Amino acid sequence: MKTITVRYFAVFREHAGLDEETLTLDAQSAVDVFVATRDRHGSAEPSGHCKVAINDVMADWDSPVNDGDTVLLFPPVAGG
Amino acid sequence: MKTITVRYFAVFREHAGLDEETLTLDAQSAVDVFVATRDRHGSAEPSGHCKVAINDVMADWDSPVNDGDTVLLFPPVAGG
Amino acid sequence: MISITSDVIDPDLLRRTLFDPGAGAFTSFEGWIRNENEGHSVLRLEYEAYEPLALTEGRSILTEAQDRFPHLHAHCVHRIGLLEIGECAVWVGVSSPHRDEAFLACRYIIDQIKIRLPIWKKEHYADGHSGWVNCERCGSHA
Amino acid sequence: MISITSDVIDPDLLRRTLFDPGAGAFTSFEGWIRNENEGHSVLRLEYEAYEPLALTEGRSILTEAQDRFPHLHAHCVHRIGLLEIGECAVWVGVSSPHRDEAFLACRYIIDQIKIRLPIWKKEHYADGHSGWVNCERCGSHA
Repeated sequence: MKTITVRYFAVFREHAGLDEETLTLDAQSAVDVFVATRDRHGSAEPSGHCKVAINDVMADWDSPVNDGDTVLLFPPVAGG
Repeated sequence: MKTITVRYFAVFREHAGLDEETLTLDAQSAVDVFVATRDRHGSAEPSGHCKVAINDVMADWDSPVNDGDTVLLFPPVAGG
Repeated sequence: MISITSDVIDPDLLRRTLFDPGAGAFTSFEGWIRNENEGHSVLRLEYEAYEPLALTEGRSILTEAQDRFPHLHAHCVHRIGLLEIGECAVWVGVSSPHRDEAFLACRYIIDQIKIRLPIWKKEHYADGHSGWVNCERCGSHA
Repeated sequence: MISITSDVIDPDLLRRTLFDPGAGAFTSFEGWIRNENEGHSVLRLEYEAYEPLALTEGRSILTEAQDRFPHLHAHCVHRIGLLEIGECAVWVGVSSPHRDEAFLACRYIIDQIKIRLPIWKKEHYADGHSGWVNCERCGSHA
């Protein structure tokens, strides 16, 4: 089990009802964190259109997560 | 023979040494006026890259010219 | 250079930062808040950015453009916060010796900004509802 | 709208004429006087236009763009007279609901303006010589 801080943005923050939380998870990669928080907060967004960063660096869904990491979950972006 | 007023622009004006002149020519179409003035003022510019207007309306080189017309001779344009 | 700001964007000030005696062409793009999206009447928009990564990603995009088009100067500013109809949400400007590269680079930068920067917008509708806008590639094109 | 002027071009004033609550995209092009052309060091440029036909032809170009891209607003101003390095010789701005049309229309307008308007420029070089610039299609691209 790993202690992961998860940060939510935009619609994910509204679904979660909070900016961030620290979870203890059995997660190997970023997508495991995504799925665990989706189940937890009832979001239906597929990961395909979303992005993820680990410790403020853009990452892939199969990037490994380590104990103590901060995982940032970005819903589909819409700048401009 | 037709009386044609010819107006020169940019490099054509410099070649002719004047803004406009009224000539009596045996000209059927705009290109005849072009060739006559080119011979007269020693310009070497081919008509292909140039444009012509008759009485302030853009015309083709084979557009007919009539007695009393004003023919405007435009060297290659370079706006912008 | 890229920046994120909650202040009104000043295009005239920004274009001056791109002056260069060797530049013959300047192009700019501005994204304006419009009063309609996909059939909904929009009153205003709310932009949110995750600034640290929006800036990192924005700098990467500008560097990519400059690698592709030599002698290019490029600058981008993105608004955040609450914006009213007609306001400028994003400004992209480039200058370069010739216009081919200026148009291509400006288009490249705004396209990449819209799909890569962690920025989100929430539309507030005339009917009282509001909704987060999906990304470009998922649906509507702005 | 198109105009020919010997006054300094004010881009900020011009872009405001294109505001429209339904416009989500704005693009502009500016042609700046640069200090070099085909290996020659340029000090300044002198523009000459035959205004009656430059305006007629310019209006035709803007109408063609608006016919092709609905909901387009477009505006163009061309300077004449003596211009120094860095000055804006031509400004083209368009606004439209989406950016695809804005980029395409802006590019269409400046391309057509450069090849169709009866406007000529004379370069004054650092070596004291001067010369009329040949049209785009005949040689150099600006």
